Amino acid sequence: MGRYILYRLLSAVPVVLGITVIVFFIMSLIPGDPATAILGAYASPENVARLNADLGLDKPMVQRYFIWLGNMLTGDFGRSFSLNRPVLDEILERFSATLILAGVSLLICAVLGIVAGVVSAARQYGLADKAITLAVLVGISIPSFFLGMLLILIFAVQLRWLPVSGMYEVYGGRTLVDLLRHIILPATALAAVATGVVARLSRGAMLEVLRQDYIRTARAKGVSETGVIWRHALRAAMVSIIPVLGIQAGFVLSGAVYIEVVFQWPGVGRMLVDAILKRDLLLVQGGVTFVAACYVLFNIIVDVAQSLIDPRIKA
Amino acid sequence: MRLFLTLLFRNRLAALGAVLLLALVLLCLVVPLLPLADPNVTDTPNKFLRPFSEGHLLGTDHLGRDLLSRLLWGTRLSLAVGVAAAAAAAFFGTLIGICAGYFGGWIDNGLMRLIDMIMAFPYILLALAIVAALGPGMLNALIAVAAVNVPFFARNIRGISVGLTAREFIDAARLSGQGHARIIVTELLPNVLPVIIVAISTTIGWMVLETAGLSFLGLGSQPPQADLGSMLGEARAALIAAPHTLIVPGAMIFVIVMSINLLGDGLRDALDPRLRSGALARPSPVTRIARPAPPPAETPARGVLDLDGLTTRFEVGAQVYKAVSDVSLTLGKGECLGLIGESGSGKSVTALSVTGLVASPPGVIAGGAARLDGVDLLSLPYRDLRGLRGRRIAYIFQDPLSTLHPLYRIGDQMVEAIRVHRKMPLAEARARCLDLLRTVQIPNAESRLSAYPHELSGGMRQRVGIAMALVNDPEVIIADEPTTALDVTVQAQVLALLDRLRRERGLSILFITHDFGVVGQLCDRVAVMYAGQIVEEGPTASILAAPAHPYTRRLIACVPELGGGRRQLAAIPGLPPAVNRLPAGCAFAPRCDRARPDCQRDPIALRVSGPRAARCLYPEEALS
Amino acid sequence: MTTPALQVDGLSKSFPVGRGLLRGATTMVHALQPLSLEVRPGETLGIVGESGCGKTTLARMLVGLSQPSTGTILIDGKPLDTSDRRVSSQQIQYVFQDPISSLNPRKTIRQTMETPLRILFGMDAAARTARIHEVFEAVNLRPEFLDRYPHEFSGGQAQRIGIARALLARPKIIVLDEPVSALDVSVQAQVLNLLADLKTQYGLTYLFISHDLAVIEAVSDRIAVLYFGTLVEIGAADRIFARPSHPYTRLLARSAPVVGRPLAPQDTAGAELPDPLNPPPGCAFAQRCPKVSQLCRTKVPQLQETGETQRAACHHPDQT
Amino acid sequence: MRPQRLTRRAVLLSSATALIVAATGLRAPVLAQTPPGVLILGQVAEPKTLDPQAATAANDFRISVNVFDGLVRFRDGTLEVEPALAHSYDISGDGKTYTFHLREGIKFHDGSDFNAEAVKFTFERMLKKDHPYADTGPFPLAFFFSSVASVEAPDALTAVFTLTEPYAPFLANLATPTGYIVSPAAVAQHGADFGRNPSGTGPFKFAEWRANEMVAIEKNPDYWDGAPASEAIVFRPITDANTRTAEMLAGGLDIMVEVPPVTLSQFRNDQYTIVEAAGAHLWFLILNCKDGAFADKRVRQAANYAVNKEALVNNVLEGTATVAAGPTPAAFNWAVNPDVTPYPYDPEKARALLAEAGTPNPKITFFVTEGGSGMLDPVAMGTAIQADLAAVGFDVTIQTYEWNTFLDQVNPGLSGKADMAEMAWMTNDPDTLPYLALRAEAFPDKGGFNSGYYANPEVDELLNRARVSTDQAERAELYKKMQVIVHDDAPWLFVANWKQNAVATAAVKGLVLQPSFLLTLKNVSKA
Repeated sequence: MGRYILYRLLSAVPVVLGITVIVFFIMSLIPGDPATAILGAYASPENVARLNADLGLDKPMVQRYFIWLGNMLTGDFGRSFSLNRPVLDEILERFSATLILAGVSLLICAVLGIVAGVVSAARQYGLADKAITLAVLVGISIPSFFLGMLLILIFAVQLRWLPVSGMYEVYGGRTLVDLLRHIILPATALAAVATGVVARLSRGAMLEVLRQDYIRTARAKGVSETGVIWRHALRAAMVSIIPVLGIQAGFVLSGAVYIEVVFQWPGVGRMLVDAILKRDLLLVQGGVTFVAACYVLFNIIVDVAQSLIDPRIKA
Repeated sequence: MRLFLTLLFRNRLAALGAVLLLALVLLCLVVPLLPLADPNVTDTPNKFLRPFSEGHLLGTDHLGRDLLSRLLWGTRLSLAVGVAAAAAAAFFGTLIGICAGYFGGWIDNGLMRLIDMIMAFPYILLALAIVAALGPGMLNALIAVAAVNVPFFARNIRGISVGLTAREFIDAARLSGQGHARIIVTELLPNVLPVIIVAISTTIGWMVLETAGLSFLGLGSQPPQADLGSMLGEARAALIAAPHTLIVPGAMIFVIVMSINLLGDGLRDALDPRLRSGALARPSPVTRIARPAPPPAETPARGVLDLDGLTTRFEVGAQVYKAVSDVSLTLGKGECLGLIGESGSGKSVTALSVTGLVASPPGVIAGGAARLDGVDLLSLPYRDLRGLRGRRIAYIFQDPLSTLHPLYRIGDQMVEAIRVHRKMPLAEARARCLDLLRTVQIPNAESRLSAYPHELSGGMRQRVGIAMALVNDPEVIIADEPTTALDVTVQAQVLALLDRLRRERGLSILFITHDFGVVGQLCDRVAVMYAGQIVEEGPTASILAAPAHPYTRRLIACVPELGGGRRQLAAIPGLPPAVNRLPAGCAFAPRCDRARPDCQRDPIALRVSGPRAARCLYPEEALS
Repeated sequence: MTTPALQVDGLSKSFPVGRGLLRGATTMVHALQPLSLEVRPGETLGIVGESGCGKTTLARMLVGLSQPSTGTILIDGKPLDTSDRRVSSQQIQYVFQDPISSLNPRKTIRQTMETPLRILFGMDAAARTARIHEVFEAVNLRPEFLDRYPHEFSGGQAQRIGIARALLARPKIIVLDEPVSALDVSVQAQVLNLLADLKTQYGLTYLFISHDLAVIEAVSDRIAVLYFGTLVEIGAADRIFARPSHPYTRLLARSAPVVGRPLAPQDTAGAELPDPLNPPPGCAFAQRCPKVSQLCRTKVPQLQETGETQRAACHHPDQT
Repeated sequence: MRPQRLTRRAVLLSSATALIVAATGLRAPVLAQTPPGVLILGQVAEPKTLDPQAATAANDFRISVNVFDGLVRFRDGTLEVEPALAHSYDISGDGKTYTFHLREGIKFHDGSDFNAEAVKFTFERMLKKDHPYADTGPFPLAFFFSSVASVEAPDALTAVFTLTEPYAPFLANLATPTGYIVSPAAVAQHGADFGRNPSGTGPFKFAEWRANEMVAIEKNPDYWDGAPASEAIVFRPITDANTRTAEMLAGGLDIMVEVPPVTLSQFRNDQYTIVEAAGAHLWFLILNCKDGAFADKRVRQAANYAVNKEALVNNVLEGTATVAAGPTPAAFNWAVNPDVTPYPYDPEKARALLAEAGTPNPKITFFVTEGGSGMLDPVAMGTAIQADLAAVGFDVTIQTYEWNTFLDQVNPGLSGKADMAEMAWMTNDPDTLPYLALRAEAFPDKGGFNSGYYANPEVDELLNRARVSTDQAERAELYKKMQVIVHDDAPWLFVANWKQNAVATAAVKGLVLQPSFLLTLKNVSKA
């Protein structure tokens, strides 16, 4: 197992490196440069050239990439010119915020989605199934940013139950309760689509599994229906649900961009949008590398979880 | 095609989706002809008019433009872009996926690593970067959205292509001289196409959402052109002051995506062959029982297990498959009764019907009784029936690889079989299981307890299956083709084991098989099934020596027997009848060389004569 | 002596397993040990063995669906060149085990049947139709079946279609890979009889692969027994099971269920095959063999004459 | 079955706990009022740096203006300069030497003394490449002071600036954050991170910066100009205007700046006060005078007549702007020519001019940005302008660009790409905008911002003379003449002067906005 994880980690390295190359390439295609972004209306070609030289951006792209790569391998992600601070500091701070948001959303989506899917399958064509199917349909059909705005309008502005934005109160302790109050709305908005997808898939996977011979064996042994569904069928269905959770993790990480904008969540997604708009190459580069590494890591975790739950998969 | 549409519209929600979507598409097509206000004419003094204002059915936006007109034009554009993006993503994704799946090896590896990279890149950022590089505009947004969705198609299609490539018809195509390109296009693609269609139909909605997202971030259509996303984005600032400008496009996106999703689900289901047979319905814990006249719940017992006119059907749509018709059998204490027949003869369904294990839907027990010591199992409440399953009647199934739970250890599965019926300390239960594994001659039984089914060989798995059936000391064991999947040397061992166990423990075994050799070696009595009915029954030796029913005789004759040497076999012409179209009278008559006209007239009764019985008007030899 | 219709010399197949990178050198698994045999024109050679014995691997190499690791295949004394299907398809053809799976579910039977005629022989439409009708008649199928899809057929009918497809190119040799194991017994007899008729009619040579001893005995002239990728015994069909030389053949013959023979375990040591990743140094059957000696555990036995027509790979064969 | 079941239960249990905790939180009395004496202010973005020389954005200035002081400052409510850290100053006759006499006894927040060496340090750090702390930059707006040849500190309380040539806007530039004085000791201590640990002489001391959450500054009780009214101010960055509005409505903010025009109506009640101030801002369209339809002056004038600017400022901008008359914003009251009035909305006249020019339906490519400093609501405005122009016969195609790309397209010149582009400038001297964007010497290829290639030798002459004059009356006269000519030549389509706005809860007292766009909060308090 340890060897397998090491193998997977090593083979993830070229993927992450490849991504950094792609980012570098795409960013170099984007018109505009950081100097323009900094200077704003004062960005005459002359001022821009001067500032670019100050920023060390007058070197050829390939050379800059290797400088960046070399520095990154020693843990130096460079300094963001749009934020005027080390990229790594900024990313580490923001990344935890994104991970908390994405993590809670993923938890909601996993727990709620799977339970809904299982109940739906167990009560196929029953009232619960229809209600869940409908809710799922609404969940996957509504744009997350739209849902987010509606949630703010209803629960924060009208009802004043929950705060509008941010992660903690500006004043006062950064308590868990405070965090939870702030995270409910954005996590709900972010989890909606993923929960729907997971619920649909879980339902399908359960129905598929419930037709299997070993379920008949369980029944022939006299196992109760609860045992059949939650112990025998769900365990087997997890084999096809877990990879989808992995894919949804990617979507949730990505979708966090909208939600972070709408809810002013101090996460890495919003930072990256700003960074792209400001041509802050080093920040984009560092941020995407982190997000990609996180995604790759999560997929490794998914695969390991998969092999733990399914002994047939050799790890 | 008709079947397809029927299936599609049988699903009412899918029909609703299709109708909604069709209405939207039609509406979009006729938009230029409708008497709508110009969507781009501003009238700033009349901005944010509420819905149902004069001249503006849905009100106006922040520049006083007519919302209804913008909504319809916007829907038109958004839908078109969604469809185009889905098509583009499908095309490139399929290309990559099929190539990776078909060629495998390093091509597969390389392509999939590339796809991994794209997937690890947060898709919104990728889209954002693409649009930033190409400049804003609907076309570029389309390219970006299509690009980030290529991996979805590529991965899906690759998975299916890998499976298809391993199928024998691809080998056959290679043997017929087709090149790679031709195989991909003419052999693989037609089989992948339904999947692509389903994937497209389920992703269009997603594409509409994503394009809207990009437009929402200001990277979509160019003003003043309306699309749903940019309408949302423009209205965002007015969320509080004039929510209708936001809700109108938001609701439209919702309706579009929902109707596409509904239709997509419907399409997926209609294209899934398993659904036609209702195979994706959840099987209930007990077979549905619909006996017009329930038999008495308890009668004096003839044997341990008495089947009394048992009738089981499969109802698929309007078709009724009479899998088991009026089967009566008696299994005596300590007896081994063989139930023999070809596939589709109803022997397995008979076995499963005994404790209501036939999957339902589509299975229905339509008549008869299955009595254990005189008590009708099918009249029992579910709790009581469950209490009997595995405790007094245990099953051994055909393929232990699929009938043992693949994800639980052998020991755990055996322990569970004990502990669902009685409280027993874990250690004691494990000890008992270990004991049984030794009884069925599993070497290293201790370590096998913590093995997973796939780690054992076929023979070992079937021994586990037997041990598991024995954990609660059942009175009756129903063995459903327990050796069919095994190699011949292993089969011999398992049969010997079963024979020994039944003699040592006084088990009553209902042994289902298609092999006369096996029956001849193991069973005291045998019943032969054909088209859901018992056609002959009696002591094994006597039947093998002198079969009464022509089917029995000819079945025995057409099976080659070892030591017979090289020879012409006495084949039975024709095929067994489909059980949803059973002929009147004898089901074997059309293939029978002794058939006379009256054979095909009325149902034929089982004629009992001493220990033997046969369902034939003109038996091979008169039963004594 | 006539040139053998098919001659196989030292044919073997091995493939690497395990992921490279961290696992160091990859291990080779030998699916088939070097094997030599001859099939005379017009003969039916039965190949029998249990699952994992390498019989399908052998078949796939013979028709060029996979490349041998070592060894040569000669047909009528000429090396088989499967890269030119125009030639090789007229030499050797293949009938698949699963008749339905070997037909493309989205193509009509006509489309499936026409492909090889068009691609390999460039026949025009009329010639193709004529040829297809001809073979359909030979396998007792009605021409109207041509426009149906595979799922509309029963297993027996589909297997007739598979046989018809193999006949299209007028091959001399047909490799039949478990052609009846997916069929019910009553249908199985029909197909076996059809195969026998076709053989006489077209002067075919069969390589008939099966796990069913009775079936193989009923159709074959000679029978080769495979165990764990090795040819352990070969001999005349009417003698090999009656008087086996190799203990494994004996075990097989005794295990087949025969009415009236009492049930008794033939070997109690467990019927496990050796681990392919860790093959035993000597005879693969040693651990199950009642006659095992120290020699068997260390040295691989070679095929040797054990009777007039029989040869077995055993250090302690029974003479027939 | 054993361990796995346990973990699954554990997961279920923990998630259930989480939900319960969440639900409890939900029921807790919500939305603590902001603490007394502390003002919470909704900003438009996370500040980039609080180093006044390194900052470029108005958003950053809103904080640094309260932490730092300049030698001079703009008098309350005007764009006229008055002494600040210098109690007085002298200008040499040739306009090339400025001598500042500094106040005594002022200390930076870090405890070090404010003196002439600090002034010298501040400017040399920004201007001299070989300065030991030059690497704490970059200093993008250093060109404001490019005419400074040297800064000398003859004694602790005297600072002397020598310019290479007379430069009229020099004093005004000193009053902007780029000219604020930083603590040399703090720069030495923090180096490049000075921007996150600023130390100045202002009414508030920097207290804390939680990235992406807030920047807090607290009262400097020893402030030389009297202690501020509030204990502390917290700046919350809320990028999304909509979220900012929602937060204000939900009670999470005391003050919010840059209120989106469409949401203003939500605040027009007695719970809130809306403050506004006309600023030195001009929102205009650059017209391409070199090639295309706008090379013809009549077509440019026609466009000016065709656009209903009243409707734009009142309806699209909800009254947050006034109609612009010419190239100089009204906020420069001393330099504005009252005789220059906005082009009236006159579609007929526009059509007539187009007909006269022989191009009744000119094809126009219109660059629109999606946002950007001072651009107000550029897409809505662009769309409305497009509709107005279309109404008189122009055939306008909009191309939108995100701000940086937009600048990258527009600043190098419109030739060959577009006929018209949105632009907005916020300046603090009437010299800046026309000098940088209307002279022939300021064509893009010469390092200027005259992206529409307007060239009028008379205008060039007037601007050159105004720049070197140190007599405000003379300068005013020159600018007024320039305005008449530029108004008639119409190289731009003059649209609006923004009145910046802010909303505060009714409890907030003393909030005043300045035409300089600098948000001084010293006298603001919360009841």
